[in-house]
Amino acid sequence: MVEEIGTTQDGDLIINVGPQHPATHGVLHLVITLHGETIKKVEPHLGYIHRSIEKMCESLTYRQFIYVTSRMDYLSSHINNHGCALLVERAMQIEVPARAQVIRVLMDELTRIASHELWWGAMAMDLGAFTPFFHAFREREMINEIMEDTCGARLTMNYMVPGGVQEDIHPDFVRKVKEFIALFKRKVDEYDEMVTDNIIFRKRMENVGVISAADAISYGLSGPSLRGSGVSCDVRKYYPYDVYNQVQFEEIIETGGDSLARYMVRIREMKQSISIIEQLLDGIPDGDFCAKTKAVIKLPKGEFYQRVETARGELGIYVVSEGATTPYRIKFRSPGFSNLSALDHMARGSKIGDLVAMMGTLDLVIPDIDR
Amino acid sequence: MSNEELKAKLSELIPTATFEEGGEWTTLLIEPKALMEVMPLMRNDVAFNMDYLFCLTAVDWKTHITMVYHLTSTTYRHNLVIKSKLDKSKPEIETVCLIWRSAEFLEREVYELFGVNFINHPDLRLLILPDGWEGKNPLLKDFDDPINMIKL
Amino acid sequence: MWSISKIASLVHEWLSNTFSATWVTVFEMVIAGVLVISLFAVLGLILVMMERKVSAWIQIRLGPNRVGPKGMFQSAADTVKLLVKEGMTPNGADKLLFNVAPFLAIVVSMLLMAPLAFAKDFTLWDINIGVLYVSAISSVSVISILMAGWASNNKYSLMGAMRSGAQIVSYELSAGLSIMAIVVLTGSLNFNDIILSQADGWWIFKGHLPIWIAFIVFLIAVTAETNRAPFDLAEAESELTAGFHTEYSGMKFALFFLAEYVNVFIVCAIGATLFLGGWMPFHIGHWDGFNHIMDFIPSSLWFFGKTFFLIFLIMWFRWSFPRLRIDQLLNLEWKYLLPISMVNILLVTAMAILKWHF
Amino acid sequence: MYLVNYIKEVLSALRSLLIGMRRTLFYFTHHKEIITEQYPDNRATLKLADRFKGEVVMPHNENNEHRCTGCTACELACPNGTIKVITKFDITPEGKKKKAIDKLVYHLELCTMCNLCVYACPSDAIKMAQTFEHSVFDRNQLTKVLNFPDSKIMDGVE
Repeated sequence: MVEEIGTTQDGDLIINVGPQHPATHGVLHLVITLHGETIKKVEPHLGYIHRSIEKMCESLTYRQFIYVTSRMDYLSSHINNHGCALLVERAMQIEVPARAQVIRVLMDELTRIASHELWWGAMAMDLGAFTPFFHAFREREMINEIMEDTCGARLTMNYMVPGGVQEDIHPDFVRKVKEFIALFKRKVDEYDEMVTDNIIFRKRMENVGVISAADAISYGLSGPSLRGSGVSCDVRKYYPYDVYNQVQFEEIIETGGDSLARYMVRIREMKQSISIIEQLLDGIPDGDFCAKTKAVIKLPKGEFYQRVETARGELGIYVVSEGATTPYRIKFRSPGFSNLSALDHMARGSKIGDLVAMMGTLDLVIPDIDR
Repeated sequence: MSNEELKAKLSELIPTATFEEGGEWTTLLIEPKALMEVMPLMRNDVAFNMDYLFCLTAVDWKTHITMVYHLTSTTYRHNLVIKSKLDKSKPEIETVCLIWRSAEFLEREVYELFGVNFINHPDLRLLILPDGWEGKNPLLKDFDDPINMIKL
Repeated sequence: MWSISKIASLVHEWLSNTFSATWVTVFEMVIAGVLVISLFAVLGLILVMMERKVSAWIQIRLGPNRVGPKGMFQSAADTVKLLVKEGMTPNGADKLLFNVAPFLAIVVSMLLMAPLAFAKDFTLWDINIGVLYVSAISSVSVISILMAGWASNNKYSLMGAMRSGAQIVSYELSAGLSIMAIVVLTGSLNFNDIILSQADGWWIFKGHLPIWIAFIVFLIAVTAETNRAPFDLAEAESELTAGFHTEYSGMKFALFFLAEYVNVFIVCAIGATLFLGGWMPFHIGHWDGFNHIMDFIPSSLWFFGKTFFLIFLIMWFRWSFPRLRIDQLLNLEWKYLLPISMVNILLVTAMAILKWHF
Repeated sequence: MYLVNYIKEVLSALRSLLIGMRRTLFYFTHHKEIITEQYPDNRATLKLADRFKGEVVMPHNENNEHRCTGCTACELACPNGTIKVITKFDITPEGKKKKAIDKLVYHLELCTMCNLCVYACPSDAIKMAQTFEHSVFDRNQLTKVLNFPDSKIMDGVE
């Protein structure tokens, strides 16, 4: 809507934030109406990185379509892959070996930490503090190296396959994860010193982007964004998959509904993920890392829905199968898409600097929104 | 409520209700015209309290388009799927975005990818496709991408 | 021993012996001008390099290490790059104002350099109202930012300029009041008098708590006045891409960049002069022996040492803190800094009258 | 009371800022914490993970033999059409016709390193190499033939 850019009759400014903008971390395009410094309206324009993954998947087999999902929410690619693998396994009634289940959950939680780590650094950078970004990358790099050892990739893993995982974990895996946990526990307090307790940061986050529980549910928020409004919604608790029902962890809920609450949820979630990893790490059962599956997977006719908890919220995979080797229709309910839709509601009436804090705490990943 | 309880309660409230079997959740089939009778009921009835619309999409069945609504309740944690068949030549249905705000974006997405017209939608514009997009809606089955690299 | 003032008087002597009085003045002005400009260039290079190294070490990086030994010539290479870049003027911009703005910024910082005492008996222009002159001229810099923002025909630039206007005008107050604290104690607006009054100890040590408060308020206020993080709302890259210099490129951008760093140097030099004794070596009361040893260190080293320490402090702020929001920025000034410095100036005045300071 | 709160607020704010500054000063003075890797300089010592997925290669032994039977499992497994198997018929010494590969064409520019071809290969003929510096000046150089010229299938691989 480039023609509309300009000034409204009330003297309000209409400006583009994005698709090339330092705060959008990607190609998000927001058209915002400003009255001075105050935001009157936020209008997202999407599609700059739309690859129509749903259409692509219609011509890919059930083994092949998993790799595309790594490219949706690239920060939680393991979890996306996991969801797809779970869907195929449930539809085909494949029994997954215990070892594979544990490995998958370990990978999921490592991914979650890595994703929150990046989010923390990028959000602090949006608020003007550059240093945390580099400090966050130090820890994230360790996770990336662990991933690289086992999966051979750092971002788009394609490690989970229907029936288990592609390869067994690397012999160094347990040792490296333990090293990481030891380092992370020391460094996570520094995060509080540098960012969380900082008075400027607190003032930037408190009472910014407040969304009530009812509104958050109505807007379809999920994951840490919804839990920041005090709604319990963890898929790992309510619809546990793999070994999530065998580990003890707390679902983090904050009741503030503002940016600080969402921030605290993610920071505390990292610590919960560490506890999940610690519980599983020493008792990885022996056995196969992948079940025997047929070379050609044909899903039975019907509809399947699988949800998983990614770092950003609830990812839903809806598959309509006609009994062929490829899905007839596939729909990814991406958490970012719904989270973004609440941005306008949150941002109205706040300052332009607050928009950055809101976008940061909603943790928008643009390929996840566009798919 | 379990699936059976849901089904019983639903057929009690909506005498004309038909159900689709085979899915993991209760699947209710309704006429597009009846949408505005059923949806507010689902949202507001204390027994259902389906306050969370977590997925809204459409499926192109070549002869018709099916709208699929996935509902859940954050209090009872029961899930319900509501389906409605639309005419392929003129797909039209009432919007639900006044009941669940998340539907606003999801319906805009369905509008551009399937060409379904949502009546009374406050802001039915292209969201993903570029402005001035002409041609078929991309997720329809007869849409042919001239440069599809991965089609073997 | 060689000192800057000695060299200056030697040059003056030679010129007076060779030329007539009028030509001496002309030559001396030209030499001073060339020196200021070259100091500018050198300061720009050093400060940019310093900022990059400080930020790198804080951010567990190495920083520039490719051009020259330990990357020392990186900023020189950047300057060459900026010089050969095309300087574009956007369509619809007010061409005159757009092109004049960066030069105004640089001229203002050059003017500010005049009354500074770089070493013992070495001042470009020793005027008796130096402090007043500095506070008056430094507020002109906001005009160049407003010009740049308005003339760019870009909404981001305009918003950045407006923010910057509100910010600099507000923070001028508390910066002025904290400078006043020293003026009250010394009773002079001349920089050299202020430095000489610290011969038996710097004001920061002599002045008890009120001067500490004034010093902290001064640091915060000048950080805001020079548009440095955490008060860099005029450029706030995550909100306004680059604020008032969004549309600038090439050398015109470089001039803004240079002016920012030189401004930082100047405010730190003023801070060092007022609170840390300028070129005055570290003296303790009447310990004449100790004071004499300290005098062996050249006065220019003392001056630059103190100034660079303050510059490091300001860089340290930048790489530690998030940015404030515009309303919080103004709240901080009007609800905290201004009342505090007003009460503080009362305390200082009482202290000066009752002679409580050392 | 208001004044006391005011002063407390200012002091606690200053304290939080000083704590943050202490942390950054720690890193400013502790250069051992620096984690920068100077990439092109450390090429000699750079060690990539042994499973790193850089590109698909076909290992040959010293007799110029590979293990590929030309079954096209990799071609079918590939989601992007990266691999094309061109087969021919060899005449075995007994006079029988035998299917073998003529060329295994690999388009590196299309490859997403998803490992599905290696996973699908029944005879372990292809694997992932740890190279990662793939930039070339001509895009055509990215289309590679994986089997060496005049290479043969290893004995005993069916």
